[in-house]
Amino acid sequence: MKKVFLLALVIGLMSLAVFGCGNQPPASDDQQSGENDQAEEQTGEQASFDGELKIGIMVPTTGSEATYGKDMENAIQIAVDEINAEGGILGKKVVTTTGDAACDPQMATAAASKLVSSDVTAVVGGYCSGATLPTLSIYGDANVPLVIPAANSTKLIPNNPGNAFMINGTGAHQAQKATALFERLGAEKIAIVHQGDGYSEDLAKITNDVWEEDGHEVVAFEVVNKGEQDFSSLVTNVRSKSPDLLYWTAYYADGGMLIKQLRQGGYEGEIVVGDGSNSPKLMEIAGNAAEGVYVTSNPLVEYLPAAKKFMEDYKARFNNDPGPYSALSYDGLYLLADAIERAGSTDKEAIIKALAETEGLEGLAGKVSFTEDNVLAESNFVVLQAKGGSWTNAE
Amino acid sequence: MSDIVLALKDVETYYGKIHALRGINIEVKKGQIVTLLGSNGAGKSTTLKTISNLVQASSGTVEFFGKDITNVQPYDIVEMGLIHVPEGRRIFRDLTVEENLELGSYTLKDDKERKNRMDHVFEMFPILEERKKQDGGTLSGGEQQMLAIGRAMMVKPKLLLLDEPSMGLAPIIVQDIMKIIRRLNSEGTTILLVEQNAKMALKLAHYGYVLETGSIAMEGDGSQLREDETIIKAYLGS
Amino acid sequence: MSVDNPRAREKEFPDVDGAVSKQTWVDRAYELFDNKKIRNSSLLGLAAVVLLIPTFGGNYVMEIFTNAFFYMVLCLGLNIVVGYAGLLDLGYAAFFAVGAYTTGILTAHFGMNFWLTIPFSVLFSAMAGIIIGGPTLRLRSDYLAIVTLGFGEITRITARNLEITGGASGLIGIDRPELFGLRLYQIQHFYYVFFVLVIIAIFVAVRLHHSRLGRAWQYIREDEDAAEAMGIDRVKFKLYAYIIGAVFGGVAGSFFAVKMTAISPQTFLFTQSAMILLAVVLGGMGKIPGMIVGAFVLVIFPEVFRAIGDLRMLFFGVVLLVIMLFRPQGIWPERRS
Amino acid sequence: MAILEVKNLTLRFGGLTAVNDLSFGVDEGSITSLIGPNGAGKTSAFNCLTGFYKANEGDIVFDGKSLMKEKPHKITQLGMARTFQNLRLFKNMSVLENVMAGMHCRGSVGVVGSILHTPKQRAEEKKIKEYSEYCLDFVGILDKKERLARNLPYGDQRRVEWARALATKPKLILLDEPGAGLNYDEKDDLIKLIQRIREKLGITIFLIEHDMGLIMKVSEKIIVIDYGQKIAEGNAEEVQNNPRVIEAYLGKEEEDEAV
Amino acid sequence: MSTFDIILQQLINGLLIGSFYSLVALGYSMVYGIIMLLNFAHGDIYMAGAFVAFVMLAVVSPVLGAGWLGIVAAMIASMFLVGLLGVFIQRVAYRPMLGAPRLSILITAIGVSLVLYNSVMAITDGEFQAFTTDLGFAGVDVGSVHITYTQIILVVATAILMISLNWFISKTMYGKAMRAIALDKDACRLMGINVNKIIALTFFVGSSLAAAAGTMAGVYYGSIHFFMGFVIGLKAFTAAVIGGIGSIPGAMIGGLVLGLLEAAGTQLPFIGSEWKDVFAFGLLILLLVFRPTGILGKTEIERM
Repeated sequence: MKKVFLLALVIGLMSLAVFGCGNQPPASDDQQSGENDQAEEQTGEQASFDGELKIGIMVPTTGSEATYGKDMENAIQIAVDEINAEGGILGKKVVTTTGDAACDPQMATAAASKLVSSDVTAVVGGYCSGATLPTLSIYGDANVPLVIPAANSTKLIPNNPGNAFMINGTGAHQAQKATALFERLGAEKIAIVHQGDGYSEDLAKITNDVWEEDGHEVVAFEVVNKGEQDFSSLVTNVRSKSPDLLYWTAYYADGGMLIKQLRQGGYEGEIVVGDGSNSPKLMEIAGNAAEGVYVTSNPLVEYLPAAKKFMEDYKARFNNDPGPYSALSYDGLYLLADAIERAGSTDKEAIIKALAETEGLEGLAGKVSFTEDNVLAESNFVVLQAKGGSWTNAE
Repeated sequence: MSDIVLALKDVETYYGKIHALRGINIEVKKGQIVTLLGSNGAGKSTTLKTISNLVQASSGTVEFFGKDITNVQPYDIVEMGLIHVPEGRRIFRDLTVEENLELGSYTLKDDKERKNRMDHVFEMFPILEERKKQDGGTLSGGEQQMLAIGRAMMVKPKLLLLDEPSMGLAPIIVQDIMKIIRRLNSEGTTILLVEQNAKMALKLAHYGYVLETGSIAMEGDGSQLREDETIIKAYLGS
Repeated sequence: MSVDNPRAREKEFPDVDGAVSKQTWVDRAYELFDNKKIRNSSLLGLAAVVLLIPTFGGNYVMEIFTNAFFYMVLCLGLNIVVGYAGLLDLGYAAFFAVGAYTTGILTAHFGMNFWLTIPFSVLFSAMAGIIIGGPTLRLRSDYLAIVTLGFGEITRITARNLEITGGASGLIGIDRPELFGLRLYQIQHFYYVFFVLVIIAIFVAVRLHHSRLGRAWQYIREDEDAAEAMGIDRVKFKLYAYIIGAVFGGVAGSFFAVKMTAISPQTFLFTQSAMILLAVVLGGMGKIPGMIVGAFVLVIFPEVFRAIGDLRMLFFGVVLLVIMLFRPQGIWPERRS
Repeated sequence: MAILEVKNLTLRFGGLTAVNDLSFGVDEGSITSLIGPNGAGKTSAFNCLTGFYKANEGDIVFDGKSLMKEKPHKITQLGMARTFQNLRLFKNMSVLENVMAGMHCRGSVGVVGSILHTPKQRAEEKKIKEYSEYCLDFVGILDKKERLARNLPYGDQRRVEWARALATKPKLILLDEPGAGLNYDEKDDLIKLIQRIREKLGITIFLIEHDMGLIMKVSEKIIVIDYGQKIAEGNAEEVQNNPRVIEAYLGKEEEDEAV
Repeated sequence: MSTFDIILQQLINGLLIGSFYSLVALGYSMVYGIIMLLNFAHGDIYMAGAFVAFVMLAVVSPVLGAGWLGIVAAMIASMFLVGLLGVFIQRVAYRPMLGAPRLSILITAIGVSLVLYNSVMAITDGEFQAFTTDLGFAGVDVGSVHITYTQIILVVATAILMISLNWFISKTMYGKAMRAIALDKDACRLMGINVNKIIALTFFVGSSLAAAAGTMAGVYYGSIHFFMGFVIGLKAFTAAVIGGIGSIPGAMIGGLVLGLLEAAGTQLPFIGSEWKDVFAFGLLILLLVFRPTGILGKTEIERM
């Protein structure tokens, strides 16, 4: 009897699994050399390639942040295919291999080691700041050039061994943009809420400092626990301090619920959310309550005139809208291609040097140049506002 | 139909590695009170547990009205009208007296009949009616024993297995319990009684078996055993 | 007896020992291991393979093995609490956090040499063991579960909220240690360091297991009342188990901190505690090879099945269920015949 | 001289009084028994003596020291060992390991010693092992020392329990129904063993027992209780002829019933 | 907001989240009471309840709309289906383990949790689902405190569920059998009670209640995701222990106490809301140390 039930269990689960697979975006062979090492066995179909150039992708492909990671991986794949169609980099065919960072420090270090030991020339990746941090030294030790398209905690800067380049605006950039917005909106007393993770806490703290330096007041600095659904007592607490504006620095899912509960609880001030929340899902979750919410966002594909073709390609190929970091990930690969071409070799040292010297490279998201810290020189943050269920440019 | 209610044929039972019953043969005839005597660990309670299938016999058969019930689930055995009042009474301490009784008739779907039976129990044990809203655990030992028997009566059992009903009770209460057992029997319930109080048991019993380390050492009519000095010896020593 | 003693009641219907009963080919294979000669030679062989792995395995393989070594130390530590003393602990990550943060804070904020921080790690994690164990060890095991869980959460949230622990981002830039003038930074360095750590942990665990202390734990686990009747102070020995288990976690945490160079509260979630416990039970509580197998499965499984992506944890769950149903005592249980 | 003195001991569970104002003494070097029918409160009284239950009233004086506030392990360390009615062996451990448990409270090696195997630790381990083997030899099952306790026949398991109690080096040993589940031959052995423990090791013995035959053979003094109260005290003959005892055991002869 | 308003508002907040905790805690407590199992998968059952209701709402909303009518229909469907899921889990994963070491059963429960959690993650691709309904923010105002009708209805619904459960447990034969099994399984067998059936029924009821809570949470918070059961699972477990695990009224009270404690924790002077969980867990530990059986748990015989 026991065995029959076990069998039933296993079959049930397997069917669940198959069903689950069916819902995933199609992952056909042509688009993804993917994480499996088959990539290495693939020989160039086009004889014109002179060997291969392996680029690592480090994004979360499992776990709670997997959606973003897959969007990034997809965007990079588009760039790879475009480049290969043009003859590759230095005449070499670009192949990719993915390491799953899972937004978890331990998983991320394993992924980074995996990429390093599979001899990648360079890596594009880094979504969660917390998981990206411990990988810096691994790439640093192997001297592998790393282009970080999403992770943007300022904590990354002092720990950069020199080989990592951040093409997303940092927390400091965003805080500047946000406080400027707050002033424009006439706010004086603000509340800041983060989610207790490295990224959102970093942004919250920087914003707090900038705002207070500017001579304003932060009346509430709060945190919610990830995975909790009920923020009502927080809402009451915030309301009792009657801020003019509330800044949510974390992600859309909890942001949506928070906005809903803020409005439900009678909060009437302005609401601004950070770039982790610039998802249409935010509005879906919060419903009408999201109306009028501002977001300080990294450049979204939808608002980038240069990205029109990318947008269409992406939709056609993945049957889905690109995610918030798709454009930057796409840019990241082009940035690498540009640097490698300029370096004229796949020598890592040379590539890093070339990356640092990048000057005004036009990407989908704007011009890329770096400061001394290998951080994007010019902020590319924009302000959007929720109107009628979608984001509109508010600048 | 024969008048044999219960028959154990060569029953062997193990408790893990302990060979608790070594080929037991017992017969209980309709309308009788049959008693099982024996010292601690002789296998009396195990015999009852084997009958109600709380413990599975490793070989041999248990027949109830000629039907083999060796492998019937305990709850189905109850529905057939065989009920076991375990040692230590095992009433539900945190349930009220009334609830305890109701659970006795768990297998009954008819609420009206349940009410009738409960009235019958209350008639027999007026003290239980007084305490029907009290938790079972607050009752005195004797009352708990009455509750345990009353709970069993809710099934209208054809055969009642009683495991040490006098255990830990004051002599005056033991006498009450005896009267109750006799009354139940006179109302037509066949009873298999395990008792430590040998004198009391043999006084009630039509027939008795003496168990010793898992096998039957002696058997006979109640009066016959009562006269037998060896029984007294077995209990009080030389 | 008319008095209802719940403890006595539990014993009355003896727990099914059957769970240990069936001897499968797996158990017979383990029996080979009881032979001293076979054991010693296979252990030597195993050690040789492990020592040689860096020469042919890449960074990735070494990383995975290092990770597995790390979990082995944690499992061996938790095994002292759960396997030896039979106490449930759902907050073991707390001890590991205490060690990691002690080293992190002392090196990052006070510039202390890594090796000097280890005694502090031991001290603080032992103190954590006393704080959590002292008042609670008299509780029933289920309540102990919730108390340890609560303690784990309190530790994590405290680490997240304090300034000195770096808040939610955690501590970053923990200095790499030096050993005999060699700066440990490459993965093969840590591979060997963690390997040595595992050997030490196994040594201590074995020694404890076969000592007066280890026997006392076993007596308490088998039958608390009988142990007490033999003059064994159960509260004291349970506390010892907690403290020693905590120290294992603390030391492992210290090494974790310098290996990762960055630690954050995220690493010390309840899930972490649950996973370590899972490895202990899966491997087979009380048995040292069981701990090694359990930790190894825990680390390797998700890596091997990386290809199935999101489904791998689902698959892991199914495999876990199947193992538990067929081998409720774990893969390599403490077994006697 | 009484090594154990129980004064007005009372134990209640909720509304039930399990032990009621019980007083008695156990003389040093004697074999004393506590008897009574099932449910009379013997085991409860025993559990009070050994610290497993906390008595509500009264006092227990052992070797000049009150035990009322002591925990079971402390009581054992003071020199009072016990066995259990329903065999509480460490079933999955070897016979020797079981007996070594008894020696535990006479050892002192701690964590560091255990890890480092200090000379002191090795000496102590040796001593523990030797004395445990002596105890096993004393009860006559030294040849089975490597076997798992659970795999022994019942009678041998009993012996393991005695050896384990002896290993605590007690002044007084409390046996809780030592004869339960034993056959006649085993009971005879038990009687001899009890006498040998007293003669050779000079240990006072206090037992509770059901089996009157056994009790009558070994006891110098018998205390009879029923409903938690003492109903008789004296030597075998006195007790055996005490009408209250007979009544408690066999039930009252009721001639007046008419139902 | 005046101090009074803040207190009133926090009371309402605590009550609402507390009633969710209570519903989930009931399942923990019932299962624990009856088979001494800490059913770690219970939080995931809650999550499954929300997802089933989400699907059901999509099914029924074309006919019944996404207002209360549709929601109630979806909730009842979810309670039934998830109840069956609970029975299935018990049958497949827990029942064969009876008699195994308790820790192994605990790990099995963690395994079930992993399976449920990851199945839903695979099916939803890890995405948050917006639980869209037609419910607005209309309500009544007391001072500056705004109480929406949704909140009122949810608290009332929880109360109804708990009262029904109480009725079921105390008045029906099945309920009485459940309590009896928790006390003495063998005696129950001797009463003719099919113990396995009643255990299955317990899982059904406990899972149904969790499903109801999951549905309500989905409706109220507007978003569901595969890990929504984790935190509430921990909290409800805590609530069950606070109340005295195994006790039905204890679970109800424990949930409310924890909810109110947390609300109070956010409003504590001097320390910020980031400490509220430390506050809640700290009090829990203190409670257990000084009253080890929870608020309504039974005290055992005193033992030294």
